[in-house]
Amino acid sequence: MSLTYIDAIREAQETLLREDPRVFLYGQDIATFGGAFKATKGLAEAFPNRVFDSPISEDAMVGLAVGAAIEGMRPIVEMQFADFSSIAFNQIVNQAATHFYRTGVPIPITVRLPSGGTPGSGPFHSQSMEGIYAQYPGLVVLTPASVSDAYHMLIDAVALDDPVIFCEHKFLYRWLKAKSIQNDHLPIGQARIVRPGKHATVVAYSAMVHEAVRAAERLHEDGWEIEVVDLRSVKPLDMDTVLASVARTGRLLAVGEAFPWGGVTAEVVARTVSEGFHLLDAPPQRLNARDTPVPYHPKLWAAHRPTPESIQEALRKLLNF
Amino acid sequence: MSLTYIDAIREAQETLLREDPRVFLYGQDIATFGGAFKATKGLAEAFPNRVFDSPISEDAMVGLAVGAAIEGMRPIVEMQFADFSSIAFNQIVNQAATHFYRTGVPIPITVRLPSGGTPGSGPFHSQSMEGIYAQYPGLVVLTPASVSDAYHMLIDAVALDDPVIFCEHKFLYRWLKAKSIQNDHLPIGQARIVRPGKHATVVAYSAMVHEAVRAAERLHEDGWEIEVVDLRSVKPLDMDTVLASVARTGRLLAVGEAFPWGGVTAEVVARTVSEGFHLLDAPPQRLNARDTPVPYHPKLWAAHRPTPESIQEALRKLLNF
Amino acid sequence: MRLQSSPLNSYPPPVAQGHPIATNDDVAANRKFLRSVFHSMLRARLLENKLSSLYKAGKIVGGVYLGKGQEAVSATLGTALIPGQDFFAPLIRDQAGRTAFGEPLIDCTRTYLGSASGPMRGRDGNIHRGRPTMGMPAMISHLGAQVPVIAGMLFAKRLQGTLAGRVGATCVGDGATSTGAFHEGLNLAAVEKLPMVVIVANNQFAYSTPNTRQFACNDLVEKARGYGIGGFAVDGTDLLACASVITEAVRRAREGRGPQLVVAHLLRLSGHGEHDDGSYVPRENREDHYGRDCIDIATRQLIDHGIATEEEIKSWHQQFADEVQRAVAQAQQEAAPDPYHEDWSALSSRISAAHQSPNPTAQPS
Amino acid sequence: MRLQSSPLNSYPPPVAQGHPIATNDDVAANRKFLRSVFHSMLRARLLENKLSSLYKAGKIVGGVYLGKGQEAVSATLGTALIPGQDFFAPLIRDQAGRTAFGEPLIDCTRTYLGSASGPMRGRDGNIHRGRPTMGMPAMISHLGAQVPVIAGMLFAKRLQGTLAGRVGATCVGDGATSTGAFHEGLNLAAVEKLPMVVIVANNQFAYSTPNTRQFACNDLVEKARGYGIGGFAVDGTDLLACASVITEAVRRAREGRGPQLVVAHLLRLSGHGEHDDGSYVPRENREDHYGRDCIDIATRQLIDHGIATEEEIKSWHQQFADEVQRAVAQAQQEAAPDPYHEDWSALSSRISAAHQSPNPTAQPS
Ligand SMILES: Cc1ncc(C[n+]2csc(CCOP(=O)(O)OP(=O)(O)O)c2C)c(N)n1
Ligand SMILES: Cc1ncc(C[n+]2csc(CCOP(=O)(O)OP(=O)(O)O)c2C)c(N)n1
Ligand SMILES: [Mg+2]
Ligand SMILES: [Mg+2]
Repeated sequence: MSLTYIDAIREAQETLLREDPRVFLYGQDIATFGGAFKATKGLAEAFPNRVFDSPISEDAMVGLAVGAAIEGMRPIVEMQFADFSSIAFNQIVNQAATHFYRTGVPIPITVRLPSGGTPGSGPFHSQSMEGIYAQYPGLVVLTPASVSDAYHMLIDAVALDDPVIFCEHKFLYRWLKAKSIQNDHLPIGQARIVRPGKHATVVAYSAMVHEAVRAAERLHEDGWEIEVVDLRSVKPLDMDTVLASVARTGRLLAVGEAFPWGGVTAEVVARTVSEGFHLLDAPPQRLNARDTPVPYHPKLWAAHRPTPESIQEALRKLLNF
Repeated sequence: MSLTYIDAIREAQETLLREDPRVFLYGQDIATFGGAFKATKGLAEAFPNRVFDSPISEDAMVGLAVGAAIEGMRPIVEMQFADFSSIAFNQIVNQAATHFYRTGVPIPITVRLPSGGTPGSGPFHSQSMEGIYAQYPGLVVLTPASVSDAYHMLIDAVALDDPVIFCEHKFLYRWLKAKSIQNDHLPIGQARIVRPGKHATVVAYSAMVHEAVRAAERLHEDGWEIEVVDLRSVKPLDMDTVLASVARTGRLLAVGEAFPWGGVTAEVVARTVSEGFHLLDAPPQRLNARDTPVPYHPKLWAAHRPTPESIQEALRKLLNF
Repeated sequence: MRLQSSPLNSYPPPVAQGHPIATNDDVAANRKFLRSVFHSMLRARLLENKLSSLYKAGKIVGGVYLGKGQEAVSATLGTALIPGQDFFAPLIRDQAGRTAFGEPLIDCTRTYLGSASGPMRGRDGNIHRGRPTMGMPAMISHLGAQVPVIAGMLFAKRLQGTLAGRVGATCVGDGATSTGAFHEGLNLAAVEKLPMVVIVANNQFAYSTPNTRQFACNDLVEKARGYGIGGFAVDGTDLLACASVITEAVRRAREGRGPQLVVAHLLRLSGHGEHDDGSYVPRENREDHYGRDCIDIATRQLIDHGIATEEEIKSWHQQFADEVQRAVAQAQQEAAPDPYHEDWSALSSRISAAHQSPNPTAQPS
Repeated sequence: MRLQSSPLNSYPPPVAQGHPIATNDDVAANRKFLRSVFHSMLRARLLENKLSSLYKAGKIVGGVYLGKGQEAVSATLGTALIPGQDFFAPLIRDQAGRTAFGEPLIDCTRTYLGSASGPMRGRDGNIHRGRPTMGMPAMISHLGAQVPVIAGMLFAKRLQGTLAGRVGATCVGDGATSTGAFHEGLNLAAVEKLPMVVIVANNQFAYSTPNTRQFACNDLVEKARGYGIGGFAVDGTDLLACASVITEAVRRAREGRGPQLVVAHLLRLSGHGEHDDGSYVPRENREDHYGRDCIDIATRQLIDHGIATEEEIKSWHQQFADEVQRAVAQAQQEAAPDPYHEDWSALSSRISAAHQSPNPTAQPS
């Protein structure tokens, strides 16, 4: 039996509905239909009155979740695509994120964002918004890269008393498979070394972890040992793990699928040099998507985001510095 | 005769309305009332049918501007506070920003954001959103710090064929004065060295330029020469000027008033180390606001944002490295 | 008793003029209700007059926003709601409703004066206050944003099986009806058929912007049908009309008849904030029917209907002025928040530093 | 000639049943109009059938979204608009309206097939296409977002003094009426009294979500009065009804009577996209009045009213199928965009590298 990343997300929601009466799901087409990506397939039938189709009102969907959270519920809101959370932006960053600091009352909502590019999805069904939400105080921003993390981190997200932006990668949905969900898992806020190495560190998250691993595998053939760190959570950032890795390798490449200005890679590099300047043997580098909207055409798309090839190339430059 | 920063913004809009028939102003309370900050005082009377009060519909205000821009106009949209642009977020980042790349048709709109903190303004009338908008391809993000720049950069913003997010600092509105508007000015995309020095570089923008200059003045008493760079534009970023300065001083502190995760300071530091690692004699540092919503109480507020004291302290640490 | 009230319009279904305040005709019940509403109106007015003075004396940092002219509407709503059971999301001009719903005056003065002991502990100010765990969320500035929040609170109660008999209410201004948040929130509440009352206090201006630049329908109540919800229009300067119409709307929501929209007509009797003299409001508006002061009207109505005597009302003035004075004095002598002892965390969970499993430490103030 | 049409409802002001298509009774004029509408309906249907096959054969990357069932509504609107003068922001299911408004079929096939020669040059795909400088903006995915854009295009013309006689139109779905963007945009258009027509194609579902989970009013046209705009309801499966009502709405907008809302009732006769079998649509819906195919109805109407012969219609089928075939063949043989020659700048101005003054290099494709 094997399990995909989207299966894991579905399973997590099933577990949550079963075990926690405070949990309910709210989103477009998630009830009988089971969601645009089938992340809630069968849940409306299994849990009557816990899974609701919402009107096309992202702002109100999150507003409703905030209100329900105040009254003790643990809503999970599904955005049909991360890109549409732009409509819910105000409720997320100004209502949910500020609430605990202002009032002392935490808002335990989880907003699921089907994120990242897939071929042919184009500018409005491909965005990676983790670097936008992470700028706002009061939000936890998670970016699972494995099947087991997709499961456990969603369970942990709902257990958290704070609003969580849960960035799932659409490319991983059906592409990423595992035999089963592992029982042991890391707590939220801790990064994972997915591949040990000694010549350079690649810090990545979400789908880019897999592209980085592929690049590392190819470089391995040339004798390079690349350490790959999966951030798992982009806010909070586990700088301990990043710095420990850079201490071992002396070289850092931060890889992200989001737009190149600011974002996760800038934060990782800026904190690394500020806290671990002396550890570095070469200028730390970043690799991001290009500075244009995500293109529709698969050929353009493949050249827009980092790939094993471009990561490899960036690493070779870094190793030869 | 002296002129404030807000006067300069008003003058610029007057000049634009006079000289360019494509320009019109659209915003809440900006017609007869002259705007919440009086940035459009008298303009509705002077230019009939060019200055319009809008409904409280930020999303539609920007949508309207985009449509008008397609048809050859150069709208300036005033948000009553930068914080309310969260409602216009979708039209800004998904409609306006992507338009030229997608269709080849540029969208020459200028969105004015009264930004930054002032005492007693609290979480929703104090935000600095430049680091949010700068993440999106297709936007130009400007942050004038002087009276002359407020004038010239607004003129230049409207001349640009691309959408411009114009971040004006509310604290500077009436506090910052100049004898007159200088005739010579730098083009958009170029930073300015506002105070030369040799021991360390502070990169700042908007109101923080003035706090940095104050910190530099105090350190001067102890014999330190601090170079202060005013970015002027946070996207594009003038890395040439930043790197040239760091080449002279070997030390970098990036100061911003926005939240600490990501944002302008992260981008400046990350690009400096990536492009100019060898220039640095010490770990580059950042100073941002704290990672909470902007507090209402003036005492909390003063401890939330960087001040001459905290900048000085950060610089002393950097100088003593 | 059938109380006399000023003309009121209604939109389907019609509410008869002079409809009784409550479901029964018990004079005593109405008497108590009206006296209670009036108390909150007066407390709010006296408190706000004081806030205005404090602002002018430079004792308040940031803006001061008054509900002057909106007290009859706001206090009636607050009184019709049941504290500890119902939900109320007040907006800018709801001092009277807050008071009626049970918010102590000290919450207001502490928040305006930045006391560390207030509900917002200096982190937020002025009207941006509330006690979410007591059914009163703290507004964010973004207009319309509280509409879906109230819907969510009610939705939670439905899921918890404790919705029956509960109502959630919020007020918005004429300007706020132009927001996407208002629309999405109200539509969602209608779809979920939640027991919600949304009052639009149409005070004819949004800051300086007149109705003519805000909407194009004849009366905002005409929106109700398009949402498939109940709709009422009422003269917001007339206490008896408010008491009749707003309690009826609350009653219908409570009965399970879904969201109810009440559009109250009035005029803002202050500037937008105390920094604003409101000189853009034409004299005609100030001198017309809705320019009258609802407290004057209510005073007259109470006396005329024998619900209170002139003397009593005078004594209330004195009593409430004293209460206000005490609330100000106490807040003024309290400590400001201390940035060095401030917990600068925006998260209730402590996950960032120690890499531990979620370890919630939330404690409502 | 007074054409017979299926029952249609209207909302203030009423549109009589069987109202003539145009302002005059000229049979020839109606004849020409109806034939033209039907041409666009048929072209769109044949094109979309082909897109569906291409999708199933794996020749199209990404989604394919069809307007099957909405052709009468969309084509009538597109035909009632004047290319080069009016504005039209098509949405998901407006292939027929695009064609009627003058979009060449090749724009569609090039965009679906990712040709570098298409209007979007492979940067955007499928229905996300347009020619903004020719009065047809390219939709973004976010529902409702085109409403204020059309308003802005009209607003520009007013400022330029060339608004007279122009109309701007857009279509949205029943689901899109729940968005804040729809509300803010329509309200703003009403306040500015712009000559705008917004058609709501109520196809009873938004993806899988039925009307009952989307809104609570009886008919979406009941929203019109709340915006202070004209409102019409029409049977969207009935070409003659559409021709009568939609042209009337366009005429009123053009006459300066402000925005007009037309709610067309129909059923989506495909899945949400071609990846979706739409099996959640209950059989009753598919079998009821609105489940009928507007092209069948229109064919019958044209023949019955002597507007076209069976023969003619058959020949159109052949002619349009050929056109479609050519548009597909040409797009298929064209080059894809080349990432190495791609201009990866999202800005038209070249300011970043050279620190020069603004130097616009925009050129519409
Ligand atoms: C989304 C949003 N845009 C702008 C503002 C700024 N603002 C605060 S109050 C106000 C006017 C509100 O008018 P109305 O809703 O009629 O309420 P009133 O002040 O008249 O009670 C405005 C524009 C805001 N708070 N929120
Ligand atoms: C703001 C927003 N939220 C979600 C979506 C995803 N989405 C695309 S089409 C669709 C359903 C649209 O339904 P409707 O408006 O009725 O149009 P129809 O597809 O029925 O023609 C949804 C939910 C979107 N495009 N925009
Ligand atoms: Mg108002
Ligand atoms: Mg639909």
